[in-house]
Amino acid sequence: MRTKFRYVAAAFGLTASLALAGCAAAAPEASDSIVIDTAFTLETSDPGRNYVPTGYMVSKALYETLLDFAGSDESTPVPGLATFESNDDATVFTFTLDEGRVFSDGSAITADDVVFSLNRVAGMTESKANFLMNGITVAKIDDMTVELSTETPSLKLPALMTNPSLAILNSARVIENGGTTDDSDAAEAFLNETSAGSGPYILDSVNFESQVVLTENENYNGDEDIDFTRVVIRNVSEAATQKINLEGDDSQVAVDLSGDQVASLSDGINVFSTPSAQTIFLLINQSEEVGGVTSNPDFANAVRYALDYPALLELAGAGSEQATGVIPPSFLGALENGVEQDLDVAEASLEASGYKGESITLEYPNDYPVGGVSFTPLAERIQSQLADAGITIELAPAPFTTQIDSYVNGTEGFSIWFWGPDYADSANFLPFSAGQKVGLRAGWTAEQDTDVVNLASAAENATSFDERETAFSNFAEALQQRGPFVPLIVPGSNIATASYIDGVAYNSTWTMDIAELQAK
Amino acid sequence: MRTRWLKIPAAWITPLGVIGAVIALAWVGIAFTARAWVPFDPLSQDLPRLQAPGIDTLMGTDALGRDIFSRLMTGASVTIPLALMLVLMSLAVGTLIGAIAGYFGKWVDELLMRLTDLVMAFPTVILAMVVAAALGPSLFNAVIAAFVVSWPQYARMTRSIVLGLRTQNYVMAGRLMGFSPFKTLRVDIAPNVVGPILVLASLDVGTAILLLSGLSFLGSVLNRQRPSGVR
Amino acid sequence: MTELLEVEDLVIEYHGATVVRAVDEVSLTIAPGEVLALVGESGCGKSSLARAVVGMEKPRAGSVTYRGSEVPLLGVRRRRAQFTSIQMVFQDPNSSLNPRVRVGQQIAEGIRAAVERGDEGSHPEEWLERVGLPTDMISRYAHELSGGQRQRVAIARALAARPDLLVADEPISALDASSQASVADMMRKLALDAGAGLLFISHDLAIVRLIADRTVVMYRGKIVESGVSDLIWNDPVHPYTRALISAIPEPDGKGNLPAAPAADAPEEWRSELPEALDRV
Amino acid sequence: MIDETTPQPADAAAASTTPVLMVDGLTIGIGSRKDLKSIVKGISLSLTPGRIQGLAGESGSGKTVTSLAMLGLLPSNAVVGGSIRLTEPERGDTELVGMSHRQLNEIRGRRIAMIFQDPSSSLHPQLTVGTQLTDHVKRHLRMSSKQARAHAIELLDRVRVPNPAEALTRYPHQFSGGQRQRIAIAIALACDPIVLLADEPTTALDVTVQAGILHLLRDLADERQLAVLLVTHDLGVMSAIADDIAVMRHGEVVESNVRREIFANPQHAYTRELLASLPGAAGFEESTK
Amino acid sequence: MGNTPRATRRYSTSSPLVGYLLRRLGTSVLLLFGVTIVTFALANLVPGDPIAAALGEGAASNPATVEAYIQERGLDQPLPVQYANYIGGLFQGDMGISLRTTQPVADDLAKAVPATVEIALLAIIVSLGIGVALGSLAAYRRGKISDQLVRVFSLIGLSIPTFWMALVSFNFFFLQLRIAPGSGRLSPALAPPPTVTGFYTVDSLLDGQWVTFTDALAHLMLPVFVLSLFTIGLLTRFVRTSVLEVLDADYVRAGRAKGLSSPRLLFGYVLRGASLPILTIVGLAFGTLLSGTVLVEAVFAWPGLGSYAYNSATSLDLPGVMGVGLVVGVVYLSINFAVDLLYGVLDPRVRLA
Repeated sequence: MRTKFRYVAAAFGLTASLALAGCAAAAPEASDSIVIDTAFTLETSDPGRNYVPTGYMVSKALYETLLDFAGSDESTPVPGLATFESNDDATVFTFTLDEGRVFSDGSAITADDVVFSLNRVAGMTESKANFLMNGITVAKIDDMTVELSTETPSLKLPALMTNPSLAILNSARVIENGGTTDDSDAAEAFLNETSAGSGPYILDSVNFESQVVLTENENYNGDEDIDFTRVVIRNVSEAATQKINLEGDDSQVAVDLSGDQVASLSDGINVFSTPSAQTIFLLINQSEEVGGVTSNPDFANAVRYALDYPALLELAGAGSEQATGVIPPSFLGALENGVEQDLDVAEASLEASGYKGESITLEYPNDYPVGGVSFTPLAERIQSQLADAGITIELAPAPFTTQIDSYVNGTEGFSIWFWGPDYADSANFLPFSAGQKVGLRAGWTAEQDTDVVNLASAAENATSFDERETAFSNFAEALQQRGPFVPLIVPGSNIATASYIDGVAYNSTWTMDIAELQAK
Repeated sequence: MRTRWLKIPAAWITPLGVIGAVIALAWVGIAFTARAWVPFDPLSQDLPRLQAPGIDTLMGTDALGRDIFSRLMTGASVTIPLALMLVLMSLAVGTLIGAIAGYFGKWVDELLMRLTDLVMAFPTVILAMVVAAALGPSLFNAVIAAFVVSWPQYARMTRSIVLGLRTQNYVMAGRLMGFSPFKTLRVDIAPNVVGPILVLASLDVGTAILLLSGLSFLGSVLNRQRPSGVR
Repeated sequence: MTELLEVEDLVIEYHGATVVRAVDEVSLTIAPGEVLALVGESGCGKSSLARAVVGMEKPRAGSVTYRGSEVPLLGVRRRRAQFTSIQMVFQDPNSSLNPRVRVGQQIAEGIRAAVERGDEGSHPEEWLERVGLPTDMISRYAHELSGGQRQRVAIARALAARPDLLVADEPISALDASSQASVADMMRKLALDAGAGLLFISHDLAIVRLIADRTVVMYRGKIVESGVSDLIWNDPVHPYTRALISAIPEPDGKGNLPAAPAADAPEEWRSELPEALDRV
Repeated sequence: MIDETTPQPADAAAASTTPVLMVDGLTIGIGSRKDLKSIVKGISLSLTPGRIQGLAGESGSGKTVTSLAMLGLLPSNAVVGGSIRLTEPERGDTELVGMSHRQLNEIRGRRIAMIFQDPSSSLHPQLTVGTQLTDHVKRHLRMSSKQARAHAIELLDRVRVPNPAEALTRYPHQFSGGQRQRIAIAIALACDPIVLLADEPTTALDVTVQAGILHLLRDLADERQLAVLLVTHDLGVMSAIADDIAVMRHGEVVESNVRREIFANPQHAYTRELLASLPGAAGFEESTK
Repeated sequence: MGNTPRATRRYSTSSPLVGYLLRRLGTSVLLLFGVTIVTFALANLVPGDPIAAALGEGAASNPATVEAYIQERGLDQPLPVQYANYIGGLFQGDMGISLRTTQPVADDLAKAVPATVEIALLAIIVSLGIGVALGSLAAYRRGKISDQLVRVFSLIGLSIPTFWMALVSFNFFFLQLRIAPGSGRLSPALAPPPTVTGFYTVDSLLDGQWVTFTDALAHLMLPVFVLSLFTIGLLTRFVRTSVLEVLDADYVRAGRAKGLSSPRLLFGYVLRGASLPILTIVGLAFGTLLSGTVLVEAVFAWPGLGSYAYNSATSLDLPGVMGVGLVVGVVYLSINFAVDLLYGVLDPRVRLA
């Protein structure tokens, strides 16, 4: 009984102290530090192994790459640690390092570091970023010059070199800590503790489930002039929580707000809305076995013209745009205008397709919003729009992990999916071609449309910028007219910040460059 | 008088109990009639999106421009029967297992009770997730997931009641008169289990609705962390 | 005359953290039409013995024989018809009746058992009448009856099965004082009318001596004294029996305090006196 | 080893003095205001130091409720009328009906103590005997733990619980039924009350044990000049130790007199009926064997 | 022998306690084994390709990476072999590498479990305090207005959707009233204390960091509040029933007849008498708290077991799912065991040995 009393007393005591602690909890503030809330995807802070968004954001701040993009313009790579020249065939690229640049420990950046860093990624087959170096040979010319060569024309290579996975590491330190250029590399543990790069920040601490802390790199001698010397990147998986944290000034940047959430933000919050590089599209299978009536190209056309795109866009909110084609805006070859609803065309096409009112199943992953767009309302609206056009749709949602299986195996007749680039280059969209990876998922074989196959090949092998742009436009045009895909929405990327912060620029790979954040 | 256990015990007739019964009945009524009187077609997407509650739209509109009040009322006709179904399923399976375990005892009891222990030792979230992942997070699948975790409580309760009943004098008296095991279960045990189990079940309907909404919530509300690499 | 029931060297043990020997090598017999009383303090093993007689308790050793065949354990399985002529009345009237079944139906189950054994049928009303209850009680439920009425119904049910052996385990201790004696008396009469043997278990010697032909006194699992009831009551020889009888307060209004043993039970109560057994 | 029977003519136990507890026109109803069920319908009793007042009757006659009313232990939906007055030479009269909880707590256990029917349920199974014997002593008599413990050992010794010091550390289930009731009596007497209410104190016990408890009660009533209310349905018990007897039926006292008169010369039909139902009573034996 | 003691325990070893503990341990190990088998089977029954989901489009089209991935995790082995390997690893403390986080599952759990246990423990303590107080109040005033109010409150606690409550209270206490801190376990300006127990509050005290302690405690406040609402409702309801039952017991009446003070009667007699059923429900509630915190953890960005379980399950991260299954199983069994031991402490009648 006495024990009991003590127990209860302790409970009340704790409750009371909780309340007191709550009153005392005014988080210490420092104007030169900043907190970024984002839903983590973070597996490692070894840039060579990283392949996920939050990891890219971190790598981008800690390391530098040979080339870079300026602001949110992802059409043309600009010099980073190096400048480059290519031969006319677009097969040999010569990179010349800037003079005087140093790593965070003060040592100079040389061609050896570049060769080691790139070969390390090329050698680590277990790294998810390994494929970036497929078909690229690295050779040191002199201490400040490196030559990258490919078998076939590869105008996408400069864009590849902006990818933070191909960051330049301090080879001496990494080798010291187990780094090699093959599968025996054991430097990950070291790089999860310490950064070995030349970026404006160094790694202070990392916890893959909760937060990453970056501090200023005292030895940094690049172009960026950072305002915030301490950066905390926190894992806040709920966008609603990110919003409240930002409004309550517990954080200064929120990365994952949806269009609707941005619209209801309180005053004094800056919002930077840009179309992302994701494209949400409808897949209409061209294989009779898989899709039945959907395999008739007229059916795809009927769907294409039956949809009311602006009404769909309504669901995506700020920053989003109608997808004009499989290539999103800001990428080379993106089309100016998308498809417009034309119910007459839709009706005629539907008539021609032989559709007899049967119910068609629309599959989609329902636990996986893309750019703040949940697929369930989107699917419901598509269902309602197609119903108006005389097409009966039955919704069949499934979790992402389950749904992706049938998507990859090409067994979906009619589904909603999305595509984002692995690196900032339009070559990322060639898999939509007939006979290519995504094309095949829609049962679209090379034989079915040799024209498109040729267009894709022309874009792939172009050796000049202009030639390349035209080829991509033609490819996108062809897909818009007769491809088995109906691009719907390019969701917006909404980065919201405290009012005194500026310099937010969205990038499709690293989301934003932390070093560019400025205090007004 | 024949079905004595259906008579409402006087102890239940409290202000709270009456209010509860009225609310429960009202919801059942709504569930069956909502389609006839809700102000808007719950499926129509014609209203402006994300309206605040107002005169026209009592609870506002959702992201697709549908009237939330109409959807809520018609939604009851889906959720309430499903919750009832869940409770009935758990009740049927749990009671059967518990009665067998309690009545036959010995290794049968040991085996069945370890089985319920296994289910109870199993993390509910994981089970629900796995079922949802395997079958898709529809409300019906939530029922299946919830069923898997909710039958053991009935099994446990039934078992403890049956264990208690098994040694009751009237059960012994029946056996002394040559009742078959089936007759003992039917005459002496089952009617005395029904009462408490129904009370548990009636309390459980509310929990079931909450559990179902929680489970179907998980898929729709939470932003799952993206699997690596898919961007 | 062959014995109806023969209990021979019966041992019953309970195995828990320690082993408790509730009945320790007890032998007794009951003849048809005989009333045998089993008395003793609570915990002396009389209930265990009664339960073993009907097969509710598994003997550790020894045997219980009814009409020449071993009484089977009362398991989940259906009891063979030849043993449904053993019936029992329990101590607690509250758990003796099924709360969900009408009184009449419960008595009818007893009648059914008798019919299945080949005995003649009867009506529940008859039995209610015999135990002194109004016949309109057949449509009642147990919770509508008083404790005494419930116990009468339980007796009616057991008798309706036309038992040849009726085991009554403290059937009157839960009743009001004023009806204890009359119910005990009624049980004796009804059992004798049916020609059945009655094993009557009680801690109340005062009542037992009035209805039992023979009395068996148990102490700590053993029989310490047995024989004709009047003999034991008027001339007890075992120290325990003596203490038991002299501890009964006489309701004579004289203000005499009964003799009280010391706080601890004396060792001599455990002594075995051969001359105290089977007194005739 | 049987105690020498000391035929105690209870009548001579103590000179009858003035009553310490007077019950006058007590009525008790239980239920809601609209549906009040009358349990006790105006009874009067008086308890005198050194005397045992018996209260007999069937279950449901209202005798237990009467004893609970004296301590204010009835459920909150009970309505009590009439008067229960405690008279003490040095304190004067105290009316117990309608008394506040706080005031009642000063009376309970201190002036009026109670023992219940079944010691295995009236002792807290999770508390040691020592705790249950000392907690109210510390409160009422302002004793230190050490004093209370010594006092408790003394009490246990008095009620003849073996090894009192060791018994304090044990739990109720480690004692036999008779010893538990002795402990309960010790608890009741710990604060030296003037009135003891005993509600069927021996009903749950074996006869041999009952005899010992009866002796103890009688002795304590005499030596401490306790006014005892003995509630029982057992006329044998009543005959053994009660000095005065009141017979209750349906909430009313139908007959009240000194013991001898009740047994020898019952006035009320119900009393006669009760006596006739006794085994061994005249007229009973013929009908049986 | 009115009530015949049921012979249930059979062992007659020299020390019943040792025998009991051994048997208990045995069944626990078997149960855990069962949990792993069921988890493994279930997770493998789910259609879906964890490799495609984990690697992403780019890497999944790179055969070298896919091959290396499969090799490293032994995914090419037949399922029984994979299971055997897993169990083999378990005995060496190796719970495998999470497919999702690419970290050892044991390391992940070592961070996630204390985070959740810290909330759950505090929530259970708070709920116990409040639940016992309200439940006792309601029982003492059965049928009165205060009883009805308490019961309505408990019903509300039981029926409020946790996710909604979490968001609303976060918005209200943090954003509107400014008395609660933001999400997470600590303010971003503070560094976590050195890990000893994994509880930030305890670790910061051990390290003498008072500011970190108050900050950690402040961050616990809201999640604990939200989580407690349900358990308070549950406990209140239960305490009320148990206390009502005990209030009718003879020993409480006897305590009252002794003139004990009300607190003494409540704490010493009534609550002690009701402690066993309350203990049982507290054990159950604690188990639920541990595995049922996913929604609260999501809202408060709490890196705990609930989020970990959710993310593992939705990304078909088999080692992660297995790890969570094991941990929850172990916790469930330990709680059951602790409850049984406490039974012995609270009730001398069931005390063993």
